Amino acid sequence: QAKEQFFPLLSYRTGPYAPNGTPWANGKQDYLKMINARDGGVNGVKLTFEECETGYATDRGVECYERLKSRPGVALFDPQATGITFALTEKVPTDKIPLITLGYGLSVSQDGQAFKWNFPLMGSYWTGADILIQHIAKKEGGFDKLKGKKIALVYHDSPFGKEPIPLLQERAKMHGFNLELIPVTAPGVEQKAAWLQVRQMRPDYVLLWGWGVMNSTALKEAQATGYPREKMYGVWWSGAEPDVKDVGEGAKGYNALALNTSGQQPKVIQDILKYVHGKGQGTGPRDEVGTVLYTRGVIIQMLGVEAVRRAQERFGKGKVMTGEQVRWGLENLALDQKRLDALGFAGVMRPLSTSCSDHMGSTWARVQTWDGSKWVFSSDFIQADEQIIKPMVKAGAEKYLADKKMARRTAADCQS
Amino acid sequence: MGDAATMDTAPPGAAPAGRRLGPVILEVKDISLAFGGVKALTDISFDVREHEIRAIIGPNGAGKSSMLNCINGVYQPQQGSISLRGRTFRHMNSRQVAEMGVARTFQNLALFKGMSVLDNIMTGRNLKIKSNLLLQALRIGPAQREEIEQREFVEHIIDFLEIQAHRKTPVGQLSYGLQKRVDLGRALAMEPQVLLLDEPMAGMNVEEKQDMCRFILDVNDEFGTTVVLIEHDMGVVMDISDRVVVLDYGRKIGDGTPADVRANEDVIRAYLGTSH
Amino acid sequence: MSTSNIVLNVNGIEVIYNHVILVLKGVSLQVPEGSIVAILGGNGAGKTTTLRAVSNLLKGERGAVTKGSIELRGERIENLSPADLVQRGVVQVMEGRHCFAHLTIEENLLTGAYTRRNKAEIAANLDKVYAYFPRLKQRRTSQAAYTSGGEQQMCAIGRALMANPSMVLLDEPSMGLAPQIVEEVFEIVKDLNARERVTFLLAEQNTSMALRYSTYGYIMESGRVVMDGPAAELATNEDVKEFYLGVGGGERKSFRDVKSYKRRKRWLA
Amino acid sequence: MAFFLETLLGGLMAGMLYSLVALGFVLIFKASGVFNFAQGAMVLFAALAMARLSEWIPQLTGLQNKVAADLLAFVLAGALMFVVAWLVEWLVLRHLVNQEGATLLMATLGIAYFLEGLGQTLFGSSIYKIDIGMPKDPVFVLDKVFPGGILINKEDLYAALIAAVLVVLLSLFFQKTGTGRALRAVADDHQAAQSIGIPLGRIWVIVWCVAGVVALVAGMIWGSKLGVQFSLATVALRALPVVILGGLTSVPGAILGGLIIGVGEKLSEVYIGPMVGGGIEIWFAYVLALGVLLIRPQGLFGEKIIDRV
Amino acid sequence: MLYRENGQFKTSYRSDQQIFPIAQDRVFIALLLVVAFVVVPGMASDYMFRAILIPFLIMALAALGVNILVGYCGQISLGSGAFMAVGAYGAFNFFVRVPGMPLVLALILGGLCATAFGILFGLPSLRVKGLYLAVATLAAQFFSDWMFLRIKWLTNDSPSGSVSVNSLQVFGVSIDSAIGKYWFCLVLLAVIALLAKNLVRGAIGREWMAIRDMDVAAAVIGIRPMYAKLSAFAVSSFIIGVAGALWAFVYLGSWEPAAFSVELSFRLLFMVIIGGLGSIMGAFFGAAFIVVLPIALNQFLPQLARLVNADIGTAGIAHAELMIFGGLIVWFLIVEPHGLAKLWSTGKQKLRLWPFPH
Ligand SMILES: Nc1ncnc2c1ncn2[C@@H]1O[C@H](COP(=O)(O)OP(=O)(O)OP(=O)(O)O)[C@@H](O)[C@H]1O
Ligand SMILES: Nc1ncnc2c1ncn2[C@@H]1O[C@H](COP(=O)(O)OP(=O)(O)OP(=O)(O)O)[C@@H](O)[C@H]1O
Ligand SMILES: [Mg+2]
Ligand SMILES: [Mg+2]
Repeated sequence: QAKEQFFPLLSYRTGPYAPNGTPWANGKQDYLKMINARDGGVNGVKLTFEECETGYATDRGVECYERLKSRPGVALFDPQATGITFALTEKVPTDKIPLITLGYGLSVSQDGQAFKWNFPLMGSYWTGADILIQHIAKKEGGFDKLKGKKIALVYHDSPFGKEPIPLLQERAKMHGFNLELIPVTAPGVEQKAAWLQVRQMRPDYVLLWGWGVMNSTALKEAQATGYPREKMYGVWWSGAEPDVKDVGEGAKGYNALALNTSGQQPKVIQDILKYVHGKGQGTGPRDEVGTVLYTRGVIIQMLGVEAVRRAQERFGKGKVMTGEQVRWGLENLALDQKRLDALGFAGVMRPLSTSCSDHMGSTWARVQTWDGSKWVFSSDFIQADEQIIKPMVKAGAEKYLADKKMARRTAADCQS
Repeated sequence: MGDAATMDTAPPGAAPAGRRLGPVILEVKDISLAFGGVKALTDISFDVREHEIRAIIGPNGAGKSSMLNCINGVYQPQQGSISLRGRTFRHMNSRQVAEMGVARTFQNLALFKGMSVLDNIMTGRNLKIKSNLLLQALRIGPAQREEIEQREFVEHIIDFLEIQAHRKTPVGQLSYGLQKRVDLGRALAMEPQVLLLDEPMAGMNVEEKQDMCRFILDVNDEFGTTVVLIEHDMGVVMDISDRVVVLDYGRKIGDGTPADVRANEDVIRAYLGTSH
Repeated sequence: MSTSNIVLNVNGIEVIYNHVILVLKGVSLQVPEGSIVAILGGNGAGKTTTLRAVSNLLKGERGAVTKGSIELRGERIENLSPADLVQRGVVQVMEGRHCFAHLTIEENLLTGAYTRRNKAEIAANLDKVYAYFPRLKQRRTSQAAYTSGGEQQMCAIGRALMANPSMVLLDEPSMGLAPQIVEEVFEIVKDLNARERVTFLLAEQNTSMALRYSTYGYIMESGRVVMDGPAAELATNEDVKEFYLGVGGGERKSFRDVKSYKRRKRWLA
Repeated sequence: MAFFLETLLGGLMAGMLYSLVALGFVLIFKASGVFNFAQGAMVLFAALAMARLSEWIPQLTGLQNKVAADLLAFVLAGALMFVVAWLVEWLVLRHLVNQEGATLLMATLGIAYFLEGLGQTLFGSSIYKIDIGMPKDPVFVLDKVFPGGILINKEDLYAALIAAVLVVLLSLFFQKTGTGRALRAVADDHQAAQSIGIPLGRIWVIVWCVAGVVALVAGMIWGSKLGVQFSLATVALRALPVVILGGLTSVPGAILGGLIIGVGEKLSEVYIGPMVGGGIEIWFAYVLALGVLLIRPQGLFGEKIIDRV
Repeated sequence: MLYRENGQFKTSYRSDQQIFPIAQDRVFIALLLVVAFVVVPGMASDYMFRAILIPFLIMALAALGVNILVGYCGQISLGSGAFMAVGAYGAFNFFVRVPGMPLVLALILGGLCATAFGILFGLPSLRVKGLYLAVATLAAQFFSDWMFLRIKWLTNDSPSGSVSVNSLQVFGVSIDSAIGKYWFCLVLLAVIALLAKNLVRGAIGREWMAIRDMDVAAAVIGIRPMYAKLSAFAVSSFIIGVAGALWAFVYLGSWEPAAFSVELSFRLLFMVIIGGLGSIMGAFFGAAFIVVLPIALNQFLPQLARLVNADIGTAGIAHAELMIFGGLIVWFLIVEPHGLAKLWSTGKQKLRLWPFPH
């Protein structure tokens, strides 16, 4: 019996979100292939995977989960969709498989003492929104300059788009800016009314919380209504190549959050090109390697693999980890700069370390700007303000626990 | 069905009544109906007496079917009134008309295509069913009993119309003539006091027409059902009707016994032609 | 009948609806050029089905000819489309009117000339149809759905004539028509037959009319031809007289006097 | 005031774009009585073909002239739509002659799935670009009258023009030709149409082909607005109230319906939306259509629904 | 030769009016129930339960409801997703707001909420018909999508509009296990299917069908179109609402409004058309076809691809799945336009005649 750690890969390569889902899924797959090819797995444990197409639909996602969850050596799930995340959040505690939702999912699940099995690594919509407001404040010359300013949130009308609202409201209260909410009906192919409203309100900034076709359409409508793209700030799901590529010049000056770099220079990307694409085993086209979403896929998978590695350190090197053990690994990740450099992620992302109470591990992101042909960074890493987010997370988590009649995890539970 | 013994050849129900004509049961007064420029009916008045077989004849497009549609509440005439069993209406309401015991067959088939023969005829009994939705869903007690009672009644009709073999066939698959029979069966199932028949014998051969006549006469005799009949077969009309109304271009041009009508010059010119 | 001038030769066909319902059980009939042939029979005997089989309209009813052959002027036609048949001059008047509900009467008629190109001829033909059925001319601008049953029937017949056919399959043309119009329809049939040598195959319930105007007749019962012969002979046959003409045993009986309705006799049980 | 006019104009033009998609529905419904669920998929398929062909043609043939390449791509995509129409008739419709509306509806749905799969297999499921040189930047007019002027989108304006031309052509086709009459006959009664020699097959190929070309034009314009990818198929859902409001059988109805829906939904979203939290335009469009139906159950220009006994 | 009704004389109308007049059918159904209740639980894997059987049962229930409205009463509805959503969120509100609310009661109350909503959006059907009515129901769909996103109260003030329930119990017994959920759904489905079957073969069912087939004639024989249509809307949306609540509570556990999107409405409509309009059996076939087939294809195609040594990737598979699925729909319709249920009964008819072809 070969030792294999299984990574179920939920993905969507069809349907409305396929243009974004595909590079993401390719990155996730290629990293696993690369680890196998380069390192022979994790301490000799081979990494296997199987993709399952969800089409971004919740019920298909649940089916995929049920199908793949009982495979031997299943490590973790990454549902890649907010709706599926909701559904799986209810299921993973019974099945004892961790759920990682890098940069999406429930913001309150950052509280690992309430959400034992959820890992919104590297950022939630609350941290994202907070960073954007900080960035804008800095541009304006301080938080006090925000007073009386108008900031519009143009969002995908779904839980995904609505997540940042509580935080933005909190910030608006603090700094006295006006928050205007402009929902866009999914999938977002028709936004004329939204942008007419923008034109009427003339907000100082527009925050864009879109996914898939909504992003490029928003940029086109902004162009058509003459709203300056320089004043538009997207979340990290609105800042990839598919979102701006076919808008071309029209998207110049548009900003979006970045959790990671893009480009083919990083070592890990080079390794993928060498060990995977070099052998003709690449999942997608070669020139897609290293794009924003592809790289994000790589990072997700790296975190998963590192969690396995971390777990092996505690539960036995070269063994296949159970979901529970991987969960422990995820909860005790400690990726400092050195470790990242060693992994080939130098410059790609910020260091990250998780704990029982913090399942996010890092609340940093920076802003990038589309220069008409590529993304360039236009800010330093900014950290979300713990002072604001912590209490919100805590309150949300308490409500969740109360609704579910569950108790907070004890310190002892955190050790196990 | 094996249980033929319990089924008679004629529907049970109402008590037999004599052939003698009773008082006026249905009276149509000054009805005018127009569709845009087309005057389908102009100032039509006539009455129908209880137990009578009243024929309406006239050339194509004279307004015969429209007349029945007015009585049924399918069309709302612009003018005139209709009295049914002593009550006078400006406009008829289909449901009320049905409740007052008026049944109807249609010239162009108006069967429920997707339903079986049995179900089509059973719908004719629906007014008789009293149990509510919940009882029907549970199919207990009265609901079940009722259903069986109605079924028995319907079986007599099926038997009579000789469509036993097609009982469970969707009516859409029947031949035209058989469909007309089902249409009649559905109307009969309502145990009507007044039966409006719109060309019931079109598409039947002589033998079948004879049966149909026999039957119309029987329901008329035994149960005193009043019959209003539209028919183009003069043989039938002259033989079985008590009185005949003749319409032409929406106007009434004749009214009287078959013999009167046959002798009426206008009627001969407009409708009968010389060969009959 | 000599075989040389047979236009239509139906040879032992079997028709099944819906893959399971066997309706025609080996029907054969011949229609000579320039004749008027009648198919008679009770409800559900299979007359309509026979006509549909000839005009290839069975498919839409999910029916199929499973055995036997149909030849038109020597050509096998089972696999042609109805449109091909119209091209070859065979047009069917469907039972139950089937007018195009949303089209006006005139549009209905003009659609009938779909296969023809010559505008002048079409116009002439339209006038001819209006001359046959003056009532249609009056109602020419009404949508067909809103005309009376008889008017629709005239429309359906007129529409078929607009195709300038060489052979017409008429399914119960007299149904719903006032007596003198029935007469007229048959006169039209006779007229077309005599003057333009149009061949007719008609299914009719009005047996006396049908036998009066046709040259040859077939009688069908439950999917089989049970009797055939020249129309004149059939008209004098005792059984036919009794069951189809209602004049069994001498004079025509009054409908009032026919006694019981359980006395059906069939040639084949 | 200026803003109101702007919204109005925006609505009108969005409406024209809906009409383009709606036209496809109307065509097929008129000619066969089938509500064509595949229309959205056809738009997607045609747009994908157009986008990829205009990308491939210069690569393969070395054709440098962009306009020529686009034109060639358009023609080829049109030919492809013809092939689709022919296959649809040959493989599907001819076997379903005289079946009920629901059955045919379902069949078009099968076609929709198939086309979505095929389109993405042949042409990929990324986001592609159609660039037919539509101007993207806004122009401002009447800036003398209103401060800031009224914003007009040239792209939309062109699109609206194209839609208008298509509509006029198609209306003529339906009203004035014998084929138009035959199409309506087919929609009323397949069998009767067959019985008088209308070749259903040919008629259907023609109609699906025309609908295919309309889809191609719609796909091109929407594609140049949105980029070509799967979501294009969902545009059909926004065109639905348009068809219904205008009447399923009316070509001019599709246009007027489009204008009403376009204006209605934009005005509602902009003026009522903020009061109730926004995002109302789509259901508002449907409710608007419903309101009209309650007064005219067949839509503004639809043929009267016949119920006669 | 096995499947014959010869010799089974019915001596009363009662026996002819049974749901399954033919003895073999009764045996078959009894066997089926035994298999469903006893055999399947013994054999199925956790995956089978959670990913295939439970969604199949719930969708069959929903399709049953849709079939009453669309198939029996002829009112085309594209708002079934909305009725499911109303059922789900209705049940949810009762469940979390009323302390100690039993699950079954919450489901029924959810169903009743859907009933009210259904009747409201069914009102236009009194005037608007056919495809035009689809608009009314789509209005319901988009309105409900919006409502559950926008009206916080309905989602228990959850900021994102997503809600969840857990630790479900029926009469004090936890049904968190896969088998528990399966049995629970199965019992509900069986009971509701029986009641629905009784309705559709009774007087009200005939009224619905009459309205569907020829409403003017139906009115003339005394059927009130308003009562018939609204009762169909009521019954149908009740069943759909209960199914929606089950989908949310039992299958998803946690959900957002998008779980009941317009795609779901379309899928439900497809189920009843593919399965067979106006057939209770059809709802089951349709649900099986639409729920199970894509999953089966999804698992079968890669193996097939591996067999011929082609690597088509998940995207290729997903696209092929769409194509095959679409192709199969068309193929089935060509073979039998009236759906799988009709195909089934034609099959039975053939069996009855066997070994003779007709
Ligand atoms: N709903 C309607 N709209 C417009 N015209 C109508 C409508 N109903 C009937 N008509 C017209 O009214 C006239 C009378 O029609 P009706 O059906 O009553 O005739 P009829 O006497 O029954 O004829 P037939 O013997 O041919 O059935 C016809 O000319 C018909 O076209
Ligand atoms: N579409 C169909 N599907 C199934 N069975 C059918 C279909 N059409 C007709 N039948 C059956 O075929 C038999 C013959 O029907 P057909 O219509 O040919 O009779 P017909 O001689 O024309 O009778 P009528 O004089 O009543 O019109 C009937 O028993 C009928 O039930
Ligand atoms: Mg009439
Ligand atoms: Mg017939």
